[in-house]
Amino acid sequence: MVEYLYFVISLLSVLGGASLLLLLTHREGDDLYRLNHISVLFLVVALFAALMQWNLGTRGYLLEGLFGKVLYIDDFALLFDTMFITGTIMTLLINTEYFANRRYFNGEYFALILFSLFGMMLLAHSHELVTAFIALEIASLSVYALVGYHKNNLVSIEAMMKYFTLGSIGGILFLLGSVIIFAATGSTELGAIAQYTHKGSADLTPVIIGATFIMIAVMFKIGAVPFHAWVLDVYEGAPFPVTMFMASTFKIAIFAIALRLYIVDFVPMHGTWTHLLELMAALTMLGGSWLAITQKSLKRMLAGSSIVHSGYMLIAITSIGLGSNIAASAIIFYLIAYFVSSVGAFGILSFISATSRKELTYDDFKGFSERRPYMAAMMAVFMLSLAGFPSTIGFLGKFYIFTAAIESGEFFLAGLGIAMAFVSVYYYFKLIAMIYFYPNKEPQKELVFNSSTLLIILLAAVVVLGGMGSGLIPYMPSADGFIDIATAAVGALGTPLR
Amino acid sequence: MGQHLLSMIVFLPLFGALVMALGRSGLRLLRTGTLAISAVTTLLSFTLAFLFTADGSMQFVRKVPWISNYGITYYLGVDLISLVLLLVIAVLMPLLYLYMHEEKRKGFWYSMLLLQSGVSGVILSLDAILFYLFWEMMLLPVFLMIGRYGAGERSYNVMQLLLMTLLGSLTMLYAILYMGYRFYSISGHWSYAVEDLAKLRFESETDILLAAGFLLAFVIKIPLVGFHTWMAPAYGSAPTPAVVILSAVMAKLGVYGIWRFGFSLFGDTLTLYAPGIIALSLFGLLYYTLRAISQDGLREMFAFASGAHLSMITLGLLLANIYAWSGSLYFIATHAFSSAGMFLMLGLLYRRSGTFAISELGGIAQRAPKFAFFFIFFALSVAGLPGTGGFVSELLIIIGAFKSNLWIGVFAAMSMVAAVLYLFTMSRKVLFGESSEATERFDDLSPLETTILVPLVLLLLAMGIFPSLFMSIFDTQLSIMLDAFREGVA
Amino acid sequence: MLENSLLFILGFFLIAGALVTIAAKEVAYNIAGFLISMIALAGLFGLLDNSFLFLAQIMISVGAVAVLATIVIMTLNLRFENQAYEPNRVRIIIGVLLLEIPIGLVIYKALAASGLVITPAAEGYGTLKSLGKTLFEEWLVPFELVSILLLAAMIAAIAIARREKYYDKEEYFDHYKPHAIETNRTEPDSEELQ
Amino acid sequence: MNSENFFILAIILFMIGLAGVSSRRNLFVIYLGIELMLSAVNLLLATISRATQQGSGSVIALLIFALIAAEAALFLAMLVQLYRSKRTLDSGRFTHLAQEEKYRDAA
Repeated sequence: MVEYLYFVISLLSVLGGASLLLLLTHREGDDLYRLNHISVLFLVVALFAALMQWNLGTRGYLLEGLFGKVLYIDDFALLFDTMFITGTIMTLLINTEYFANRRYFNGEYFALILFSLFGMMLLAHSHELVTAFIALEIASLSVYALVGYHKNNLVSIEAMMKYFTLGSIGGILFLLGSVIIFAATGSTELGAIAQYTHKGSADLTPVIIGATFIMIAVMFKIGAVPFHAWVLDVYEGAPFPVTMFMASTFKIAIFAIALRLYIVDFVPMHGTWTHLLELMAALTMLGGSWLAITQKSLKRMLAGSSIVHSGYMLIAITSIGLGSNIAASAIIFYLIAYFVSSVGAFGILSFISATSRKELTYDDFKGFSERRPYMAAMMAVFMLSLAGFPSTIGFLGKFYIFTAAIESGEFFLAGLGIAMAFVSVYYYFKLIAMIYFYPNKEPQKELVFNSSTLLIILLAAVVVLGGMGSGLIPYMPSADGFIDIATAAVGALGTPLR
Repeated sequence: MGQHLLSMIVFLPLFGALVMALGRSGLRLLRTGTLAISAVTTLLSFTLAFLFTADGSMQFVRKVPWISNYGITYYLGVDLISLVLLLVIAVLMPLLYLYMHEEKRKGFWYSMLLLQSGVSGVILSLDAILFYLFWEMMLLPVFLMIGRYGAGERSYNVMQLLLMTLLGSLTMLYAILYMGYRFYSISGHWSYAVEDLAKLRFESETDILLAAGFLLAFVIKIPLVGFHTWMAPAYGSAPTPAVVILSAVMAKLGVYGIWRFGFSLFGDTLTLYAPGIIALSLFGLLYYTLRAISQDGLREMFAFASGAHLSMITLGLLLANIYAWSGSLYFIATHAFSSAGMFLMLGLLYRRSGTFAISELGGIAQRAPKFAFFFIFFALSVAGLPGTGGFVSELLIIIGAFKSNLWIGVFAAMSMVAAVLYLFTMSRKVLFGESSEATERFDDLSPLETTILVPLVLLLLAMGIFPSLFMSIFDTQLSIMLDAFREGVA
Repeated sequence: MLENSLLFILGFFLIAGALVTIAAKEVAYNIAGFLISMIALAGLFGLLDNSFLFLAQIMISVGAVAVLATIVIMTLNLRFENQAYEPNRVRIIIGVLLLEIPIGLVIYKALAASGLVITPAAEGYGTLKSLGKTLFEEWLVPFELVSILLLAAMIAAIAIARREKYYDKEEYFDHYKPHAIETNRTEPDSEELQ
Repeated sequence: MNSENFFILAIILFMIGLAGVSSRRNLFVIYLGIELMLSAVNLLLATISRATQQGSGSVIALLIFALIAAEAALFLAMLVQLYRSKRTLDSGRFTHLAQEEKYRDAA
């Protein structure tokens, strides 16, 4: 009993932090820096707690006697916890300057971020559909409000409107799917559903239909192509820290539940879904590439490209359905790779836009390499990683995904993925070209070392190290380390029947 | 020492660049440091050549696991072909750094160091993924050098170069991934080492597709005719050192790729489709020669001349007999030196006159006799006149061509004659006749510039006059490789 | 028989109310339709012997949500001129409904295949006591989470709806300042409404 | 009275809600449509609960009520803010994203 409390420290720490921040919010003259530090403090505690439990091989329901089979603890969830917390810490620390230069931020911002994080962590832990839905809604409602946080700016509130409306439909579809499955199996607990679906005797049509609704909701949330209408606008309209939070952390959260469901419970629907997923992956990559190519604003370009990255991950999901052994760990590795690179890229954008009010476009980066040579180099590294250039972590991510696709016989999708990687070179290298090809008249700015820049440097180092070093450089966590982590996490999901 | 030699050659420039960049070194330090680094790598390369024994095997092999879950290894090794290319780099890079002596833009120096690492890595790596890594890595500095320091429509031209080369390399990546997977499904463990992939046998259709995937990367890099649209614009807007590397080294890497991967992995398909590629090379020979004749810009002219010669090398490679192969390998080296020299001359010409247009030049010989001498020497060695290395290599390829087919030989010989003619005409127009506005004040070569050019001249002469020095080594090594290839096909 | 006729009547009101909710032009009618629909839904809950849900429906959907919506709309003082320009909306709605029929059929198929039939209710079904037992025995965590959800939503709503002391003039782009009213009529500034 | 009737009612209610959300431009009606869809799910849950004679369905429905309230709070707050900013609830009038003009000063 008591030792289980040990496992909820990270959850409780996040929740406690959120509540405390609520209390602190309305004091007169609230100091954003201090609130920021307080939230980071709680998050660091949570991160340590999560890391301590990593790789203990724990697998089991949390307080089953009291809570029932609702929350589950395994390495899969812990890995996602770690990523969410890290992503949130990055979001908070990298954007320190950004808060300071905008007057619309106040204490509730931190509380909402922490609530949202709490929802995401629950989502990774939940082993029951209704809990997952509520966790998803906790995360989503907070993020809706965060998107519209600059509420006196029409762009921001309009983005919130679009996201809220479409996101609600997505949520309701998830709920509807859960209810249909509940009707068919008599339970919403994932283990019971898995038992039902593996029994073999029952008519699985209702389960498949319910699962389809859930998967459509997932597609809604990750912005896969017929359901992508909101992505660009919302990313553009949201304040930079929120865009960063959504693109990196929130997107991964959806994959946490989607993977758990797809690998463990929805095995019978793999056959039904394969063709649909293939089509969707192809459409997502094509549509996302088209959107990304045609943008001028970098926020919108990154939003479009994030759709493309969802498309790559959909390829891997398809491969899981076709029985690939390596696809599941490939997708988790890709999530890590995408997470690191996109947090870095958004981090630099928000670092730059902290002191200017402009919408950042390609043209704004002309001469950037001379203004800020180190930032420019790191931006180039992140772009290379997103484009999948070798010696970065992004390349290995694509390598695993495409290898998995080839292993499962998805030759066309792998080819299309590589073709889209080729297209992505265009819009990522366009930025590198802007950074490096144009002279600059302004004087060079010194690189100041503060939390933002240090974290960005750290991320760049992870991108490069994760893409190369291994046995060559001793004592360095790197490419091998990441894929081992991913494999261990997937291994924790284990066989569907426990 | 032995097993780290290759790693040092590859990574010394890269680490040097990193250290100097992070240490925010000043221009002077950067210049001295770069020269020192290149001197050391050159020394190492020659040590390597000295220790090398030509018995047809891979030497100085270094193979350690890199990404062990997927069997990707850090796998370097050197055989005769890579050694020749390595020595070419070892000779050229210090000269280029000397040529860049006046260069004030730091990024240029860093890019060159990065480029040196990249090309050395491509030459030495024997693991397909590692090869791909370096293959892409060497593109990046070229991208920066042309896009940032180039002239004319630089960003458009460099984007064209980037996208076309990446198109090829991504098809290659797909082929590599597929072969790795096939190896895994047969043997149960992952490996991307060349000799492991060479064990694979595919159904003929798959084999053709895979071979096409690899070849696309290589023919775009060479470039064979039809895949050449990036070439002239990129050569036109690149700064001189970048052009030298593009034509003297990077284009050869396409040929090297066919040698290393094409012959060892897809022997059957390559034999089957050799006539097609030979025809393409012959057509390229004709096409590039005609285009070269009609150019007014010197850069473009020599870009096309270079294209013609690379078509010739490819031709020799695919004829696959001992003469043609020796000729090709020899040509790789001689063409590198002569085209490097020629493009350096063009760079010096541009420094003085500010133009590349033949029609705006003339009368240089009276004002700058030394310059004129070097200019005409390199032009002739590009044309392949007797006494220079180019002659020997072209002769060998033509002999090889005659051995396999009379008409191919005749055609190749004809193109050689045509090259001599148009290069003569060009030199006459540029060096003699009325001096023009651009050449009013034309200084002769400075001592430093002469120092840069003399080694190339000596090398070309040596290779032209004493080919037997090299040929004996080539013969043993290449006949071993040729036998292995024929065995593989049979 | 009585039950069936009740079902028919309640169902009619449910659907009719819902249709009015989404098709009516005036906001007042929308809300009225919504109310009718929700009350009918409460009746259906009662018909299903679920007294607890009946109460909850009346209290939350009718009592809280619909009233809150009404208050908000009245506070906003939404004028006819400021409402959406929507030509042919009935035609569009019917078209969309027709398009949705496949979805509906799929859902129906799934539910029908689950083979659930209504049998006479067991003793104590739907009472507060039995529900409370289930709630605290099996659904403790989701129930607690819902409280957190409500808390988060409350914070979010406050953050969005609260009027700031400043009204930032120079944030972002100048032409994105909350601008003047787009209708021809001069509206009272919303500050008066607060 | 059998479960299918209730299912049909719930599905029709759901479809009407979805139609409202996807075809209307008045944001208030869109909001009501979302509420209708959630209510339809509640009706499904109540029916399932009745048919299985178990409390679980009803409890889930209760949790959904809380969600309905939460969404109501946030959505109405957003409506207030939207109306403040542009004096309209017409979703078609909020078209400031993805417009080229705002890049003009950045170029």
